[in-house]
Amino acid sequence: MMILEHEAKALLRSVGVPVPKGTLIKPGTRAPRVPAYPVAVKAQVRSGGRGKQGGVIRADNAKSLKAATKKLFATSFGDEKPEVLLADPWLPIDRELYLSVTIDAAAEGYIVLYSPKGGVDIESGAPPARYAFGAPWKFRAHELRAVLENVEKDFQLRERVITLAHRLVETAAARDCHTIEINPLARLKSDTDRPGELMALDAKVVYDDWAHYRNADILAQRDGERRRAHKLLRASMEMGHMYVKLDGDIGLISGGAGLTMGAMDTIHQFGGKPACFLDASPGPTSTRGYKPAFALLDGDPAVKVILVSVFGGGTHMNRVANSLKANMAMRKSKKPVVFKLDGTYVDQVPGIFETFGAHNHTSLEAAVKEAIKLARAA
Amino acid sequence: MMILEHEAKALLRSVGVPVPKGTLIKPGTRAPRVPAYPVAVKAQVRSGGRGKQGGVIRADNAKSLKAATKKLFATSFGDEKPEVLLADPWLPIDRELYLSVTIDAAAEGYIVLYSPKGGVDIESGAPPARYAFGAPWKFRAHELRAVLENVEKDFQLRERVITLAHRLVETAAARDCHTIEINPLARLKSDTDRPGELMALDAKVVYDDWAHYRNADILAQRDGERRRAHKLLRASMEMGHMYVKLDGDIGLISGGAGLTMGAMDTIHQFGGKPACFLDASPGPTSTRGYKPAFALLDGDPAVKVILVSVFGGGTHMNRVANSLKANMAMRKSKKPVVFKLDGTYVDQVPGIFETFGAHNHTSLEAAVKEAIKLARAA
Amino acid sequence: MSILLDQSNRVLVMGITGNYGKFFVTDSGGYGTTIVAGVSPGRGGGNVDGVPVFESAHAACNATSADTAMVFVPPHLVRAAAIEAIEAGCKLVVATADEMPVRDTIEIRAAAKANGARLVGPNSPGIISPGKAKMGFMPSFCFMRGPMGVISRSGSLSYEGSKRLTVAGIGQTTVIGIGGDPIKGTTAAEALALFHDDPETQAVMYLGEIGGTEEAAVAEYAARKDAKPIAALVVGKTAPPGKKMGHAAALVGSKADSHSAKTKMLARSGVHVCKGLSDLVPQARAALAAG
Amino acid sequence: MSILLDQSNRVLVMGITGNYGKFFVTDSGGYGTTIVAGVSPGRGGGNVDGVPVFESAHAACNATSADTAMVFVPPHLVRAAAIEAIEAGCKLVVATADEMPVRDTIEIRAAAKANGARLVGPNSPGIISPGKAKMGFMPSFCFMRGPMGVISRSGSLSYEGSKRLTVAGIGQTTVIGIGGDPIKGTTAAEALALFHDDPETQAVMYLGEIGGTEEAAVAEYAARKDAKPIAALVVGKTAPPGKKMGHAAALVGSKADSHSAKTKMLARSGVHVCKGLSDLVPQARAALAAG
Repeated sequence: MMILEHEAKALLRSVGVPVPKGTLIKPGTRAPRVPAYPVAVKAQVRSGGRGKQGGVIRADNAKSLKAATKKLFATSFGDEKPEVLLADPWLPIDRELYLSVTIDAAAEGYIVLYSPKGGVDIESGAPPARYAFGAPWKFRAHELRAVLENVEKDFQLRERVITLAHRLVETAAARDCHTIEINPLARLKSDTDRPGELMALDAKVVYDDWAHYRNADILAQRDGERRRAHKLLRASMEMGHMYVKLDGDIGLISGGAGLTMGAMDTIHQFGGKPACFLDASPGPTSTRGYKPAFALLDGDPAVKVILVSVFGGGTHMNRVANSLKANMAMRKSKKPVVFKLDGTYVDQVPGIFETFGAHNHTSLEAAVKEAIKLARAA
Repeated sequence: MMILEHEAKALLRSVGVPVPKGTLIKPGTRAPRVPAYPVAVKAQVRSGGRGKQGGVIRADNAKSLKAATKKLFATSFGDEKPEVLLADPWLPIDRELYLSVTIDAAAEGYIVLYSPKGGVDIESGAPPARYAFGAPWKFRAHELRAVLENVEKDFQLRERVITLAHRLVETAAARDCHTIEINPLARLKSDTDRPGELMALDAKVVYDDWAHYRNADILAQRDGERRRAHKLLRASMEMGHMYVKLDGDIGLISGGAGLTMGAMDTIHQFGGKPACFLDASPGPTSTRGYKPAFALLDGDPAVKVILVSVFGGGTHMNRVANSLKANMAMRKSKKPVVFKLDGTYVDQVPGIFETFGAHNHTSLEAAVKEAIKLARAA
Repeated sequence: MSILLDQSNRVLVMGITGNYGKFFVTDSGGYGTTIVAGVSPGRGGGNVDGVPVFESAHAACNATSADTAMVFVPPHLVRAAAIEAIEAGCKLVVATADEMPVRDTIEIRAAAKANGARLVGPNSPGIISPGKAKMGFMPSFCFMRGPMGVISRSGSLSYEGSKRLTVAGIGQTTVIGIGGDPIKGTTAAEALALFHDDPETQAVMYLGEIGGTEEAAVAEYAARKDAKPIAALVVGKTAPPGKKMGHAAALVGSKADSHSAKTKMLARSGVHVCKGLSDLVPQARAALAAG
Repeated sequence: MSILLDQSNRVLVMGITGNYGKFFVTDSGGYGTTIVAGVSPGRGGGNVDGVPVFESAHAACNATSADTAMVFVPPHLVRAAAIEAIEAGCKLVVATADEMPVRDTIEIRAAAKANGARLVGPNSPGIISPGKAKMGFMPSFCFMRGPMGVISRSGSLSYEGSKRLTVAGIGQTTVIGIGGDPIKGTTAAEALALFHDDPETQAVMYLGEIGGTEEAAVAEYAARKDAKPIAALVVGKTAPPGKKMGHAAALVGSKADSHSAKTKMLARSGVHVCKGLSDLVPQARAALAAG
């Protein structure tokens, strides 16, 4: 999960990485105050590309700060409105660099990425230099130095970058981050009080959701995510289901990310539109398991029909069928439901389905066609 | 540096280790409140042996909590008064264990210590089981299991201890702790809401002072230490000097921990009493270097005479002598000063000393005897 | 032939006394997998359906010459169990668990590398060599022995895909679930290298997703002159950018991660790209015919 | 003979262009140390007093066959420089810096172990084999060649102690500063083992402190039947318990750490225990006479 810029900067500050001394501005602040001008007022949102969407405004005085505050709180970035703003001092910058630590499949672990030209257009420039080392304790300053030798000619700056990169690697490992990205990493001008120092002007941290049991920050972020979520979605999240809202009308309850996407694509192939990605793998054999998934889709007026598509290995289909039976009995919604179950003990499914008048499709294509037909009829 | 129990518990909580939900009581609180009784009211001090000194009081109601608060804030533990109290819920405990992670020279790194019998008398019982593994990434659950096999017979508890030990090892490494000790580590009774869970009822964390640049907590602790220190001592601490007050009258300014102790012992051997351990190694060749050391000892009424004993390698004695000359010229105090400089370029010292009428002893014994004589005469 | 797994693997079950462990002994043992030992600290000396239980992987490997481990412990304990098995001498370790922190996988991979072992998973259905042995809970009826290697990033998709192949009469040498996590014990590139060296595998079906760099590795292999024919299905055509689709790795973060970029890249390298699940069998046939 | 260091060591200076590095080239080079190369990233190609400067330890070792490294970089960079030297092939690395986080030392030791190298320090004066070579800033006039090995936890105490020996006519094979940190590159036990195997060392003077477990290792060695005679001074008799006396390791945390416990333990093992600095020479003589 991605955390907000000001949270990411707090993490960096806690491990000794210089970040600007910013001021948080809460919603409803009528007369925001900062210690000095100019400042960069920055919308705190999790979606990327904020800079290009006008999410950063320079304010030179109290009046422009007030205007920027009002404007940013009124703006949506992707599907997100800022919860808070960060007003950072506008610092005199000598150079903008790019530095990140992230995980990489081919590296079997962590990599460091560095570009001597950072900033908003990092993606359009030359790809950053890449140092792969895998396990965090295998990071070697001299190996990174060799990678950067022809990339960053300013050797004093290079040494600072190497030291900082090591810090980020240790932090990513210690705090279970998938990514720590600093862009821009800025070198302060020589006439500042810390000439030549590297400072993180922006920071992006992506936590590893699954490390919640050993990192209270991650747990708190997850709780925050759930708190912000709609009540019906929250129940589904608490089951460990993964949900992404889409703009169609066929509500999809599926198991396993790959097959869920496969079913979404199949719906699309036959001219329908999926209303969601909903991987309801955890807990599907207990009655409780599917309950929040049905509640969520039944409660969504955009959903016209529900397609349950599950292919189970360790998940036994007889138990899934029984769970579905219980759920159908509890449901108040009249939205039609189409089933396509397959996998271990699927031979027992027809017998169970018969007891509540349901039909189990044996092919995904048939189930999808049926769902599309029902959606159009609704 | 050791941090307070409630700070140590906050660190443990941040990495997912269960700790009681305690309440902090600040000095001056007239009517302290806790969510429920009974509670253990605990003086937050850095010195050990608090339990045996009456630093933990059980309170069963508001009245006894108020009395305990008053009493603990009025008590000194070693040379420390509690800055704050921690009132922890008094939990129903099944067993008390001991678990710690610390560094160990023979292990070339970290070790885990475990005893199935924790509590205040841990030192008097059988020595804890010891698992040495060195580098933090070399911790192996199965190796610790083998060490604990004959020590902890309850294998379900053992597995919990192994998982917790790994967490502590990773935390010690990630947060630069010399020691994380949980004593007692308590197993909650089966009639609690978390039966069998292991909880840290007390916690001791010793940070690595030198990791301040990569751990903002350590930096804050160091700043706190300095803030709490007397003004004169603070200046000395800011120079990086290390000072321990002793109960004698011979103020010792020395360089290097070993020779400083050697000089202290020599003073004692000849019947004198050192007033301090003061290792003034950092910065001795600049005039600024010794200034706070002289200010500190000149300002201490217990100090009757100052003995400067330095043996320099990389520290050049001609420069030290010049620095001392400048300091002697600046001093207002009339306390006598005895010198014993030796080391690189010591041959230039007599010439420099001659310019301000100082004498450089060539033997530590002679210098010590002179200092004792002057102290007795003062 | 097959890759990594057949009846000759001597399998140790880490966490054999749990529900998954017990079911595995019945299910995979019944399928033909040679299960020789289990580990469950504190429960050594007993047995599960005749399979002896030991206190440690070391003791188990010493006593039974186990060389392969299946890990069934809760996600936060997988790292410890997998590394224990590797250091006890197991050369193949399969971890199906999801919800594992990536750093743990990185540490297991490091231990595997140091000991010349291989990890498959996590967040994976495991691996099956149809008609020989399986390490995982895949529904056996979906698979049959044959000439096609299958690599899948997703469990349920590997069942659906393999069943379609099986129903169409196309059997599999081995079906390997490389898992949906961003760091994999075995990557697509590594699985391809194994299939490349397996004489019985005539073509490979790759079941991929949006996000990550596995598909680039598949394209790279397919572009080799000596490559075996590859068919591929990439799911997630309808996934919106910037959203994690269940798997941590299934996220379109940049243009290269998208469905269209991946399928174009694969097609350019000569891969038989499926238009969707319905197109899987025709492309598999085309790949086999090209062999 | 001597231990670890003589003129045959080919020394690489990590951080040669700093003030310490430059002074070292003059001072230790003048003493007899064979300094063959230096490293200073960004300044390769130059030289310091004729010693060539390289971009990396790898390049330096390749070009000059350096086998020993002296590290002069700020405390937070010692880990990187020391590990670089070790992985470039240096078998002895001396780090004198204090203020180093213990975890960094642990990581250097792990790298040394993996590469068959040895670290001396940190927070140490270094090592000198009088009349041959020195790695550190010790005042040369305090030392002379002779039969006594010296091990010290403290820099200035090693100067004071060695000078007393030298003035009394007792020379030293090698004086090694093992450092005041809780984790040492070379422990007292390891240094003793080296002196034990050095035919020229007839007896060892150990300069210890309160706190830590080094003195227990000295007692353990001294109790061996084949041990060379040991004299020892333990400072800190007048240090209060529970206070760190400068060195992180010099803290009386339990009874075993105290001066009285340590001196009793050493005496029981047959060590010639000095009553104080003034007693150092007599005990050194006694140890040599016992040899």
